[in-house]
Amino acid sequence: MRFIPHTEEERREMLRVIGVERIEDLFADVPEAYRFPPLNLPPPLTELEARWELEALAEANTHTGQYACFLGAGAYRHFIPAVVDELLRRGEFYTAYTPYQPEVSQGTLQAMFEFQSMICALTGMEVSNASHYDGSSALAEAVLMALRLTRGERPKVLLFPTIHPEYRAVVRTYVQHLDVRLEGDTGWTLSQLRQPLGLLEELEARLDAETAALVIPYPDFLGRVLPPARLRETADRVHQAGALLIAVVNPIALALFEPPGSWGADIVVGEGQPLGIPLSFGGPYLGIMATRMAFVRQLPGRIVGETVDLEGRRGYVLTLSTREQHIRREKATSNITTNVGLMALAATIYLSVMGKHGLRQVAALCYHKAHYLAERIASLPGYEVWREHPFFHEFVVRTPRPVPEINRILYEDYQILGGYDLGQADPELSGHMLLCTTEMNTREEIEALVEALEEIGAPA
Amino acid sequence: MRFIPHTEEERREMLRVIGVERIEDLFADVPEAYRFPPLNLPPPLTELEARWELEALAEANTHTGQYACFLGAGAYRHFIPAVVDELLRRGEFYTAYTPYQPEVSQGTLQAMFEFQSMICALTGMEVSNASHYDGSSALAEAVLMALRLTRGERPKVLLFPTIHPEYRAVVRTYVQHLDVRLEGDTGWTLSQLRQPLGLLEELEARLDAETAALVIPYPDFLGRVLPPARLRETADRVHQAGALLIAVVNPIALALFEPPGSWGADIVVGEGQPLGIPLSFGGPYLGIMATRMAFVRQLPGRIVGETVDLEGRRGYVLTLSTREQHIRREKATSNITTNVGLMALAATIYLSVMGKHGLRQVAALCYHKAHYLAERIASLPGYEVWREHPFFHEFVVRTPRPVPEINRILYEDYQILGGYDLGQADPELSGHMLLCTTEMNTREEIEALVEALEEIGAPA
Amino acid sequence: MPEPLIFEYSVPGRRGVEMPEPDVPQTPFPEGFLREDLPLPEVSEVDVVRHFLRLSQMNFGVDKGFYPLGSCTMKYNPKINEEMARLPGFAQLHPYQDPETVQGALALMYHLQEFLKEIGGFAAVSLQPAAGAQGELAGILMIRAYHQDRGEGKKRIKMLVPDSAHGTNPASSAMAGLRVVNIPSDRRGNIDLDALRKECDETVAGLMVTNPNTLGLFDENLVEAIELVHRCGGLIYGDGANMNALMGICKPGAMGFDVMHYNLHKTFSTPHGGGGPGAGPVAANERLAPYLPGPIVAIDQERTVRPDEPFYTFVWPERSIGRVRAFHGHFGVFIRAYTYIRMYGPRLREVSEAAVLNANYLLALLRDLYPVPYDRLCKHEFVIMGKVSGTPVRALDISKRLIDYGFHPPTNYFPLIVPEALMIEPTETESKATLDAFAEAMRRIAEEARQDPQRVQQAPHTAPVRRLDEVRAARALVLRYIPTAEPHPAQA
Amino acid sequence: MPEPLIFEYSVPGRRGVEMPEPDVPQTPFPEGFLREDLPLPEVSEVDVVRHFLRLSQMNFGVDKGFYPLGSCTMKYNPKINEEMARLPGFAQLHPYQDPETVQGALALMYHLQEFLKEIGGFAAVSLQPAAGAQGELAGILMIRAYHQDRGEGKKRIKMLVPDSAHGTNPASSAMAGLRVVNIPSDRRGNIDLDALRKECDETVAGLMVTNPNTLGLFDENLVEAIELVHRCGGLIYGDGANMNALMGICKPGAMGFDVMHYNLHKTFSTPHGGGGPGAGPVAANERLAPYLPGPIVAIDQERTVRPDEPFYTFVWPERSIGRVRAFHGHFGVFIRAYTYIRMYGPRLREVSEAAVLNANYLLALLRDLYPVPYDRLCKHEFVIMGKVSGTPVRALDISKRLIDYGFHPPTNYFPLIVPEALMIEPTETESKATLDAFAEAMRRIAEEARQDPQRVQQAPHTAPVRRLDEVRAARALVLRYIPTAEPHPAQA
Ligand SMILES: Cc1ncc(COP(=O)(O)O)c(C=O)c1O
Ligand SMILES: Cc1ncc(COP(=O)(O)O)c(C=O)c1O
Repeated sequence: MRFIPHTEEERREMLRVIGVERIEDLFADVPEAYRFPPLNLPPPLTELEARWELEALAEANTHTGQYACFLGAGAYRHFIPAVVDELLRRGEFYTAYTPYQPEVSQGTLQAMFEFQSMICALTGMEVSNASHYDGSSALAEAVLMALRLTRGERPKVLLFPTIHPEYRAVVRTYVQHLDVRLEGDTGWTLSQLRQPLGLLEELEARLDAETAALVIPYPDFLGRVLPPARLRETADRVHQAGALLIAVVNPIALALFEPPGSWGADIVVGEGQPLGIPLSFGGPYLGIMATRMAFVRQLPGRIVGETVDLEGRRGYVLTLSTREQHIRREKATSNITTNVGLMALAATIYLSVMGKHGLRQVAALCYHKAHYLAERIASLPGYEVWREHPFFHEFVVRTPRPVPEINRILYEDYQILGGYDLGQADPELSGHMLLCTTEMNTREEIEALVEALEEIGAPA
Repeated sequence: MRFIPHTEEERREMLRVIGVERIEDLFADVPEAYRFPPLNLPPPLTELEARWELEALAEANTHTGQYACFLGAGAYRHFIPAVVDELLRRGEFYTAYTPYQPEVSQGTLQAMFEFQSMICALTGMEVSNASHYDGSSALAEAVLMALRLTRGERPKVLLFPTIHPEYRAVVRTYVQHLDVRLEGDTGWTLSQLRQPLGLLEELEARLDAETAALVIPYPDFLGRVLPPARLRETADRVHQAGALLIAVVNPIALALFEPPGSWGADIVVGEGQPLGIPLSFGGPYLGIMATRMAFVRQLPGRIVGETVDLEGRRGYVLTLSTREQHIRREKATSNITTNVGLMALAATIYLSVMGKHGLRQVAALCYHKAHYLAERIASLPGYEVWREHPFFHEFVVRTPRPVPEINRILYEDYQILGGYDLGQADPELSGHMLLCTTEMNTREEIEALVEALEEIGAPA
Repeated sequence: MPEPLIFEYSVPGRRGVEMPEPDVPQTPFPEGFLREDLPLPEVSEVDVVRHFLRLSQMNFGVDKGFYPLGSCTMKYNPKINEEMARLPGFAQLHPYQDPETVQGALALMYHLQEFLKEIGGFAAVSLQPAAGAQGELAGILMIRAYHQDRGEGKKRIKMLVPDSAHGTNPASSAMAGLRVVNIPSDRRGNIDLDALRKECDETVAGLMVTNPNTLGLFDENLVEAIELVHRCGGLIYGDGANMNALMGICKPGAMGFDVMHYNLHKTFSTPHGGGGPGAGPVAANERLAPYLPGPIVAIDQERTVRPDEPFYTFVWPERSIGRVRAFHGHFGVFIRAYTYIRMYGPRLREVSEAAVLNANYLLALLRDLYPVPYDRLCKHEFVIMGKVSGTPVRALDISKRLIDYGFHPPTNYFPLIVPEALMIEPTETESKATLDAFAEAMRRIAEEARQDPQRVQQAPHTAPVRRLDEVRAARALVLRYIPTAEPHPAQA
Repeated sequence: MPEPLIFEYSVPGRRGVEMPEPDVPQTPFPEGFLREDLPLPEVSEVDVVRHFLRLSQMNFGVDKGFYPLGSCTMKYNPKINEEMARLPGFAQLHPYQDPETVQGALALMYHLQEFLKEIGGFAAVSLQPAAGAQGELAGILMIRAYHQDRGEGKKRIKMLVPDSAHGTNPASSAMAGLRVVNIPSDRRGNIDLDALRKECDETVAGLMVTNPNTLGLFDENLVEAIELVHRCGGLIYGDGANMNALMGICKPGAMGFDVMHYNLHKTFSTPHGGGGPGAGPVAANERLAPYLPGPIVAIDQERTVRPDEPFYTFVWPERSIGRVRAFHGHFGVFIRAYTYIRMYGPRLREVSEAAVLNANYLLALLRDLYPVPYDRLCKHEFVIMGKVSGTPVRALDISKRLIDYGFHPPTNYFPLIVPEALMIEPTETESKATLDAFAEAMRRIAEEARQDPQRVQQAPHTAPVRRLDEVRAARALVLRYIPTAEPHPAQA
């Protein structure tokens, strides 16, 4: 077979050296009743045939390069400079594993050190790990971390209701058998959901001696950005209550808005996918996780530190591994080992080449396009846009017809992938659509969407 | 600008060090009347905008991955294993230049040595250069080489009439101001063209003391392979006449058929594109050029040789450079310097990973599919297939309607890119189509073509 | 030459990629929201290319050479996988597109689920978990949910974990709120049945089994151990990290495993990415299938018009433990694993056969050079002791010295039950010539240990850096770049 | 460790890529036609990946570091170019498709022709030539055809070539059947007008001018030289290899050049590919435009329906010299050059400005360290002498020593008129920090030459190999792999 190099002759020679006769003899220790079951799989393909099959599967999809796309909701279509993939494709990077042997892993290690540095720069925090699986699991781990940091004495965690619904679901999954209460994220009315500052007050009112943490999205799932000055007050209140403030961020938004580090967050998590990682139907993405230096020993995941070698040259190693499962086993800060290193590398390359200026341009383009689209839709009869609160690149639209209906028509008649149906996330929000624009949406596409919505919304 | 790293401040400092005030001062030596003309070019694009524009241009084409393609005629659609491009994309390879400094070019040099070795293996020759531009210019250079090898005393070169018409045109271009007569390739009737052995006899009959070389295609432009045993006789006659035998080959065919080295060719040239190089609308391709060791000093182009370094380790260098323009100037064997190194590297990787077995499989698939298609078309009313002479993966079909008409219908109604219109090459052949299949043509495509031809050929 | 940090190339005002000017009217930013500085590097594209190219050259991957890292299955990653994952029809799909627009992607996920079911002998598979460890967590949560549904949730709080287990096993158990009980290994490297028996009571949630275990041995007590645990009401979690030994050899599902995760980045050739991403699909038998994390892909019979063109959609297992991540798992990894499985089909058995052949062959070559703590037929990997008697040389030294011979070191100091462990997993993609060369290097290192131990102890000598001071790193805790007062941009 | 040849990995029967079985009935092969053996390597995919990855690491490219190879314009190659050239809508086009099916490709070629016309100030462009040297041959054939049309073909057989010219200039002239007459340079590095005047007679076919010349100098006698030659009925061939100095600075076409080639792989950032492919489009003024090699792309007015959607097609220049290659030129290279030009537009002038700025800056830094034979304002490159007085160190030694400092050596021993020439072309994509570091290395080498000349003379010390024995190579003439009797497969 293709990726097995042995010839028949070599196989014979190897068996001879081992001292057995047939390859089957190597499996004598497998209980006979179970040995060599048939594998009912489709017959093998050559590379060419596999390519044909995979190309056919890929072509059975409509992708966002073909149709204008206004979906966001946690996964964003951004421009990825060609240089990112060119470098990611270097075999020395992508066919290595966890850099346990630093002498032959300085490439990965230094890049991860740079990644940590950039995440600190973006978030305004002091220390970052070298990635977690994705934004949602990073949040779950941040909650567990907050529980540990409050010594397990505070079983309550307050979740802002407009955190990504799937993130909240993941947190629930992680803590389902622990002695933890997740509160604050459900049971709100439409008009309450429309007033994030009101929600903030409500949640602050629930802070107490039982509370381990308050989790704030920035921007929230509906695109809105809470005022940093107001969040500074929140941080004070959280800290006065002896709890921790966790922020869930979109890293592109942080190119514009005051970073959580400067308004008092203790742990910052987020989805790093917008930083040079393709949509890829939802994964692999990049969990971001940063905190204060004081909390570093409770941070889960790999951390790279600077040191020197025998000859005094600067070098990098995995450090603080006594937090980790391979050393501490059941007492580790987390079970994570394989992370998403290559995605972190992608983000590092992306942030390097975009730089301070380019990233700001991207964020500003996202912002301007979304606001232009919001303004245009606001002028359409039958549509209402939530514009009273500052937003980044997503916003809510109340639609004159059911969202799935609108999306179907957009798809079939206009070649447009419409917005996210908020009714899926919360029945209170049904009849509302979440629209997103990035630098990838041209004005032409925006005008086409507006025109389509106008036509679809017009009374028959 | 994007690829110019200087900041304004750095520019000022550099000008200061140089001792001029403004950048314009660096161009004081340009006559003022001509200095700083306007450049009327479209405004600059960012990478994202350039991508959009280029994607739109690419989409304005119908490519061979979309429509079944039966075009060959010197450029062939073959399977390229993914590993080829993965390795070609390594910056150390493709952003280097001619390996003048062997100590930092062992990668290129060793790969070229391997390329030469593989070309020798395929052709059965003793020495190969490290590539020429393409098959046609390699042929032109081979003709010049033959003229030199016969000390300029023989002004006549015999070209077999069914050499690729564009190759013959290129030879004409190259020798137009030299004292050379190209003969034998024109003026034949349809029925003569249909009998390659007859043509061979005719050409042999013209061998004389004036003749520097006879050029034989293998396979010929119409897909036919002359019998190696017969060619051995030709070689004898050519050599007896004191001339040289030049072969123009398709390297994939050489995986099956007896190589020119064993039937007596003196110089072998050919188009290496089928060896892992994409169609790319005609270029860059790969000129192959091999000969006997005795003629190496007249071989144009780069040649890599094995040697050792100061410490006795094996290494590779450019050798015999006294043949080349940078040393010998007007007395060089050729003016070539930049060649198509990266394409030669592609072929080397391709031949490595296909290996002896894989390349034979490819050649056999080409052969079987072409013969199946030929047989099927032969059974269609109104079509006639040239099958009396052995062919490789191309063959001639006389069509019941004009070829351009058939091709237009195939394209518009059947999503098929039909065969090459031989009337373009020679009016004698008008009403004939050259069809090609490779391993990329599935049986389904073949049946679809047959069905379409049947429908198109049916009397209205 | 050490490579500067990308920050050290930065020059204020230098630009990398630039973006187009806005093509829509601009909206003022809200006041009081904006950040002041954004301390990212300011470098050009060529700086970035050279920097990361040079960094890559300081790395060792499977593509560079033999990487016998035990427990990690560092097999060759076919290049076709990389191309397929980059097809725009896959890479440019938004996770929230309507199922109708992503039938190709859903079909791929559905079939991958089916393949994994068949390979492991299970009833259902969820592709959701991001890695093996998350698969473990999911599986353990499933076990807990199962007990809970039977009213035993509060009672069954003990997870039995063999002492040879990977660290993720106890860590995952603890994250799920269970108490970990260590089960020692017997002298043949199997689960000690007596010790196990003692712990088998009504508080047992389950037993985590790695088979072949981390010693590379097929557990000879497996059938009995499973029966013991099942009899006391516990369930069996299978750590499928070592499935590369078992494809077509035996099916854990058939042997009584209730739930198991796969590591697509090991067994199914998806690249390890310098630490990830992987994927840790979790498979379950009939009993646990309803608890799988969601969503999973199924055929929507209602929307299926023709039976040969099923309509695929996401569904939720009846009693699912919930989501373990947003969206639908590491789709990019699934593409690679799917491609790989399609290229082998039933001949995956040959993969496992060759993996086991290679391990036994290499073990045979090394047996006389280094102590072998559990010397019997191994499966896809084996463990030796990195000692040369009468010399001060340790496993770590041997590992580092192997670097000078052009090899990646094996896993060292794991499993914990073998002192000076060197855990060697050659995988099936390595040739006899490579194994011979590795054995020869090991022979020479043993010789060097006797003749010139310092040479081994101070290795590597040819790597981009010498041994690094890990203690200093943990003490100094320099974990990010902090700009110096006087920037001095580096050359590219 | 030296890397074995790929042949040395071969094991009889080992397979790399396999192909599908035939899906059509098989036809017997003709008897007596088949070859017996096919001595290609038999290796696996992983062998191939490791082999070429390791080879690549033994190479130095622009992506690795500074590559100031004079006359070659080793500027950074933007990565977007590579992606665009691989779009299936380009890479999978057959050259003989009907123009209707390839309008995007033809539009790209048409606009590239237009861009090149505008940049050089010419009336028409043919993209056909495969490289600069082939562009030269084409241009010279055009000059010859022009004279022939005037009945002077037999008479005008002399090509005047400055002694500073690149070797391709005389070689191309000779290939076109012309007699080469060398024109010396004057003391300021310009064409010696007196010498030129002496040769200007009715046998002159033309003068080949490289401007800036290979000394990196703008020829101060250019206007006069052109006039002299034109007056005697000769034409001016421009070697456009050095256009990186002139974009938006001056247009050769306007200054009287009749025909000129471009090197897309230099000026327009298409990668050099380890030796090629490049592309050498040839441009002509009104007089020579009818002679351009064909085909070229034009707008077919008849088939154009809407003026904003022209129909592009291939046409033949009226009195074309013919084809210089099969098909239509190096299309893959055109895509890259087109992308590059579109990203700069009229700001290409900034490219030339920065290229000249960098060269003059580096010259200023080196001026006091090494002798400068023609010390005046340079353009995009300059030539120094690789000597350190009172030491045995030569240009070659300095070149090799630069390798140890992480730089690619400059061009050495060219142009021939400067003894111990080091020809340095930094290009515009290099930063000040890089130039500073290079100058510093040159300073240290000069110092080493004085203090420890052997260290310089035996350099490089850190490259994959030491200096190689070129004499031995030319004597032994081992030009291909010849299998040894006893194969012993290498490890991957
Ligand atoms: C035996 C074993 N179990 C579990 C894991 C955890 O898998 P992952 O790294 O994918 O989280 C590993 C991985 O290293 C392992 O070797
Ligand atoms: C001045 C000059 N002219 C002509 C050429 C020939 O161009 P090419 O190498 O593209 O054939 C070169 C290339 O090196 C050159 O430097």
